[in-house]
Amino acid sequence: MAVMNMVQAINLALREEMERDESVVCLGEDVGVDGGVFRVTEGLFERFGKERVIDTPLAESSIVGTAIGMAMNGLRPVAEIQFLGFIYPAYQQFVSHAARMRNRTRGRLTVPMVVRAPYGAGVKALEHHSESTEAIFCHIPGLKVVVPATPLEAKGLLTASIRDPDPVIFLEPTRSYRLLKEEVPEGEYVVPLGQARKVREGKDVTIVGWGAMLPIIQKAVESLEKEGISPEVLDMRTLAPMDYSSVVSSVKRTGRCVVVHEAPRNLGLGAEISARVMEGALLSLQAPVERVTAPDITVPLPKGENYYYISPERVVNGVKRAMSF
Amino acid sequence: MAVMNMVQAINLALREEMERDESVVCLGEDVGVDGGVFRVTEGLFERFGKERVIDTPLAESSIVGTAIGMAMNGLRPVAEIQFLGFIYPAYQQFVSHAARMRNRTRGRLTVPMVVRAPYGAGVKALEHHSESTEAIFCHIPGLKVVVPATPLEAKGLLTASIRDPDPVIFLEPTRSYRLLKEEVPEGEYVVPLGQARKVREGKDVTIVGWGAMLPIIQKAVESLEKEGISPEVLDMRTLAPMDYSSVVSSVKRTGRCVVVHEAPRNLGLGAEISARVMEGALLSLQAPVERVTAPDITVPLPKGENYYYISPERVVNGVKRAMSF
Amino acid sequence: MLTDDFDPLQGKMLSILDKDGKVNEALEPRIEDAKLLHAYKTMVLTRIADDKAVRLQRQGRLGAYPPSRGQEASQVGPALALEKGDWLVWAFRELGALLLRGVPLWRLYLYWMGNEEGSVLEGDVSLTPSAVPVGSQLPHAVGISYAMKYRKESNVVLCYFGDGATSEGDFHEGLNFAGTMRTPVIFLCQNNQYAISMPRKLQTAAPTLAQKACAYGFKGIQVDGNDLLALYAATEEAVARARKGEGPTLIESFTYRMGDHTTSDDATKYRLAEETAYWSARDPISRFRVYLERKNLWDEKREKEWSEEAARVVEEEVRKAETHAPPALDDAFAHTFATMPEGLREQLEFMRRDLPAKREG
Amino acid sequence: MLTDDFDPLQGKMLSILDKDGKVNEALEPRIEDAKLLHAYKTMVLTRIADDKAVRLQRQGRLGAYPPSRGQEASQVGPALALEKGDWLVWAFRELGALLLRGVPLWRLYLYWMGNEEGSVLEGDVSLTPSAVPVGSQLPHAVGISYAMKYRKESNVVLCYFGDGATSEGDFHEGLNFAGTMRTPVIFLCQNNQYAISMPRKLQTAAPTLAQKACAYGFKGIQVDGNDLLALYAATEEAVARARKGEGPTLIESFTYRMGDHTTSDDATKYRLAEETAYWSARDPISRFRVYLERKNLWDEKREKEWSEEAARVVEEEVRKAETHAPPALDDAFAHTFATMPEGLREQLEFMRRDLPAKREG
Ligand SMILES: Cc1ncc(C[n+]2csc(CCOP(=O)(O)OP(=O)(O)O)c2C)c(N)n1
Ligand SMILES: Cc1ncc(C[n+]2csc(CCOP(=O)(O)OP(=O)(O)O)c2C)c(N)n1
Ligand SMILES: [Mg+2]
Ligand SMILES: [Mg+2]
Repeated sequence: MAVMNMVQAINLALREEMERDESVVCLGEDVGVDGGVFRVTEGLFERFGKERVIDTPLAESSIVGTAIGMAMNGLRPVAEIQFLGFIYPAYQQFVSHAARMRNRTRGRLTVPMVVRAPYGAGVKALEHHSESTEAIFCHIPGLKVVVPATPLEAKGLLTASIRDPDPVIFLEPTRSYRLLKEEVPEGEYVVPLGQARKVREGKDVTIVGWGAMLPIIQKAVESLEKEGISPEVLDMRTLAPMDYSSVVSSVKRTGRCVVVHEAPRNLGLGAEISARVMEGALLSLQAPVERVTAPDITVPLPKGENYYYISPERVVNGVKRAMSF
Repeated sequence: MAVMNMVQAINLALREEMERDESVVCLGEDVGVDGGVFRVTEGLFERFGKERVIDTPLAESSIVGTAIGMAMNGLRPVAEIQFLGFIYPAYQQFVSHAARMRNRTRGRLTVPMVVRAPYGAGVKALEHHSESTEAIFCHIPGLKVVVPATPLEAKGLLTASIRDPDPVIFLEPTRSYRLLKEEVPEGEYVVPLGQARKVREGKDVTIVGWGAMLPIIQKAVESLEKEGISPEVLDMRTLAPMDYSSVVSSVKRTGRCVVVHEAPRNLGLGAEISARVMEGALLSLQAPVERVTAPDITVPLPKGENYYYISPERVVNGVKRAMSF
Repeated sequence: MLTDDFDPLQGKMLSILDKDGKVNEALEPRIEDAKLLHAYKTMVLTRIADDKAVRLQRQGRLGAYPPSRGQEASQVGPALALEKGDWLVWAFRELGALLLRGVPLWRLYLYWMGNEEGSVLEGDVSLTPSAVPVGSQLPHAVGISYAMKYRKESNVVLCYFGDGATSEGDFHEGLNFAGTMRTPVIFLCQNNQYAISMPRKLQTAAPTLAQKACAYGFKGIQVDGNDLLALYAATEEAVARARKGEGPTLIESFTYRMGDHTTSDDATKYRLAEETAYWSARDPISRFRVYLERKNLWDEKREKEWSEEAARVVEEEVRKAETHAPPALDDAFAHTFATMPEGLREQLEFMRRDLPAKREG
Repeated sequence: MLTDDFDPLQGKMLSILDKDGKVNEALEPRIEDAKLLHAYKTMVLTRIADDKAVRLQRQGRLGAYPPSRGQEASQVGPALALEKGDWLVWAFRELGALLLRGVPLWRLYLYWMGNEEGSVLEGDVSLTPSAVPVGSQLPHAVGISYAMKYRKESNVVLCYFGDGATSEGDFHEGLNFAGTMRTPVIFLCQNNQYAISMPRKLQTAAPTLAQKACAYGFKGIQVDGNDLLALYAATEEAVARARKGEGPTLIESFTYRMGDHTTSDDATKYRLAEETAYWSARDPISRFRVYLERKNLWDEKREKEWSEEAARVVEEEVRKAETHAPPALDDAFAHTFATMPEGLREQLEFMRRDLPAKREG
């Protein structure tokens, strides 16, 4: 088993799925000769050729629209959008087509497509390169949204996404791309979509997060533990359709819940999780669900990013508010 | 004072603002010669000419992008998107430009633009003509979202929106266009943005809605009253930035809250309202916030729309669940 | 090559059958008699079925409907050049093309009546659903054709859209992708002179839509859109090119929408009766009938028989659609994902209880 | 008209100053000496400032940065044809144009250092902020120019974008709107042969980008993008046309990006040294220097003086940027709306308490 970072794990999943299934093709801006701006598709062009690793013109709507057409006609495209902040031109293709092709054809035509995109703040990036707008996809019935937190998870979740019969938006936290290495198996390794992962058992409070929030939550947990607080940590990993029942049953035991995300607070996923927890566990709740999120402002440029992004301290503060309500 | 429906009231607001301020121009598909597919801009072309009432080519991204440019250079464009279901190609222009032009230029360039769009289900429309995707705009910092519930409200809110220094998405519930007539004053009538309207005082439960939900809630209230339940009703009317504090203070008195909307449940505005109520009034809550919403499915074609849209009965059921928790 | 002989940049338009049914023999495509008859009958059926839909809408028996009247050749002609296995990607005003491809009329009525079951199609139909968001289907056509090319199939995609669609970003992106990928796709623009109220000349300052192909490195041609032979000839050439791996073609079918945009529209608000009269004299069906009659393939008697037969078929299909069961609650949920997620199943069960009894079924 | 004499559909490209600085006198534009010198000095300053930015990035003193090297004429030449009150709409690789317009260099450095204050511009600057989402600024240019036309001003908009941008839907929609509205806008495509790793020839199958204008009913012209005189001449003609109310023009500036796409990129992964060498021999600055020297406007001594002066200015601007105060928490919230909504004010106050102390200010 090789030790690898998330970029390598994603690359491995792509390579193995392409080897396993001829109908898997990659497309996007700079995914071919260049190997992707984050090197995620490195080596695939050389291995599988330009018919299967397609450098496309610079046009997101058409990248996604073309992938939809490919998927309707028997391929399993894995499209890359260079950053989540550039996916918006393709939004119509997701909402009006990918999400409802199955429904509109009563199951005759389907869209087994994956659209990958790096996302999230904290890497000192340019404007528009730090967005966390997962909510705008999670709100649309018919779309699946997946975010891996570690290299191993990335491999298993991407493999499942490529094999999934429905459209999956696979968001890769740029901050985690090279943060951590771990053992990732070659060959079959699948993490089923739709199930949260219990990262850590605990009894005082349930901390819910995903993607790049997990290492931050981890740090927070370390200092919380020192103060005698025992948090349970859930990695949601599939953001839509979300495994709300795991959250609810955890909160029923702990009595407290803190959701951590980097998207703006208003209508971020924390809102829905909060609502579901109340609906499912009001009588167990000893404090309102705490939301540790970005404020409702545009992501600042790098020098101001500390005003925006989530730090372990802010998670600790949130947990303490929940504990002392 | 003339008695008019919502279409006429919007038309009046447009006409008066165009007369008051030469910088107000209208643009969009079929808004000129045709007077708009819902007749909302009727007569404006004849009155103000083709420089001010602009029939554009069929291209939503450019309609909104051009309006942004106009607004940056001194005009006050009021763009029409024919249905909310066709606004998605313009999504990038909203998120990456309209919402943050002020922030990105530190206040130097601003986007005092209004984008109007009919929206919502229940008028037996074709596919894609019944969407309620307000959440995808409310989630984005820097955008205002407004929905009028009655002709009078429409006049006052649209006037405020046109005069607002920031971008406003003005959603017009198609179901309410011709549902009801009421007296609407000619001349100055402004309803400030950002404030909920208390439609009805009550003591047992707070029902929160907007737009086309109001008449439905009204019907529900009538039958609830007969059963001795006294609901308070709030019309949120500005959906972003939303007047959450009015909801919280109402729920602090009533102890119960029911949110009604036509968007899918998951990450619809009900989620955020629910979360805010818990954050602000947990100790007053006698039941979880009830969400009476559409299910997480694509809006069905007209013969199936009863499976989707909100009926007074469903609102009554929601209130009763809240009352009997 | 027709695309060379009729360069839109030089103001040329391909026309084979003139408005009175006179054929330009030098350009006349070779089409077997049965196929000619099939095309004609389909055009007549299309008109009758279309008129019926409009009447049904007026009677409240069908929802908003976009009439095809006047565009029958523009719809049937190109589709006539397809083989089995070729895909048809359409917008929403292509009744003739769908009927030619064998889509059951009653399903279409059912769809326009607002019943989801109208979208059910049996068998291996190479057909997308309607694409109401204007222009959004073009990238799909590229992807579908890419898959053909990738698997080295010899099939092609015929993709319809309107003059209004040429203004959308997806038109541009789709054609540009197809040009660089050289996929087997034919872009068929039904320029019916209007996008709702917007006349073609205000839609773009370019003198023709066909010339837009020059931005994508392939050929475009403008064709008399009420001339089935011209449409067939241009499409056949484009199809042959595509099958040979020589990439896409843009065909502008210069036609006219005789009716309203949809039954919710009133075209008299934005166009003059004279204009409609001008086009009336250029009807695609009557001129093709003259052509068939001159070839001794058709006569008054057959005309009468077929119009009666078609009218009968249409009534039967209406009946089938109208007696179809209404959609069930489950069906509204069933096709959101391949497997219904737990949360959605809960919502379905909740809705079953929450809906007023009368509403289900 | 240059646009008639140099029709891209006939494979023609406008060139006035050849790679060795020899001028085609028949086409030489009349530009006053001071303006020529100003252009030259700005190009030199641009190069020095640009190289400095790259070095600063390597030293970790500045964030990811898109170098302009090689495109100085392509940036400065068109902007030279503008008057005060004309707007400049840009993408992100237009340092030369910004410096010519008088944007303080230290503000630009500050912006690339990731400080929001870098976006502050004093006075009545007719300038949009950078538009990172490729192609998205084109509709803005249309709207800005529409407002000019509406108010009957004689100003114009010059809108820059790259070869990659021509594939985006917004390019198409923007040009099409401008064509139908006939607004005073010049679309200036800096075709630097690459969009990150994507070579121009894979971006579109059209032989030139300039010919895409033919899809929108106005003229396009391809210009040697390393030839300041050609760029000036083509833009001047387009500006004059726009001021007269004759609508837009598309100019393709055929140039080359000598550096990496950004400092995060490694261009050697996708292009050959020979290619870069070929373009090196066509440097826009050195050939313009020869031209000035032949006109006796420039010499070795002045060159030395100006490069020293420019280097000094650049260091000073870097210092100004580096000593600028970091942004304050309040500033991150202040410009979300004209008036801060109550809820946002609460968040600001909350963040003030919630942020670890070291993080503020
Ligand atoms: C993206 C989008 N915008 C607006 C509409 C509303 N709309 C429906 S049809 C139509 C005009 C289409 O014109 P054209 O492409 O010429 O096709 P035609 O209706 O003439 O067949 C419009 C604006 C839509 N369906 N989709
Ligand atoms: C909509 C969008 N998609 C992708 C990107 C990522 N990206 C940044 S620059 C670039 C290439 C731009 O190429 P071109 O337009 O030729 O300009 P150049 O960089 O060559 O100056 C890409 C793909 C982006 N910024 N915006
Ligand atoms: Mg049309
Ligand atoms: Mg480039």
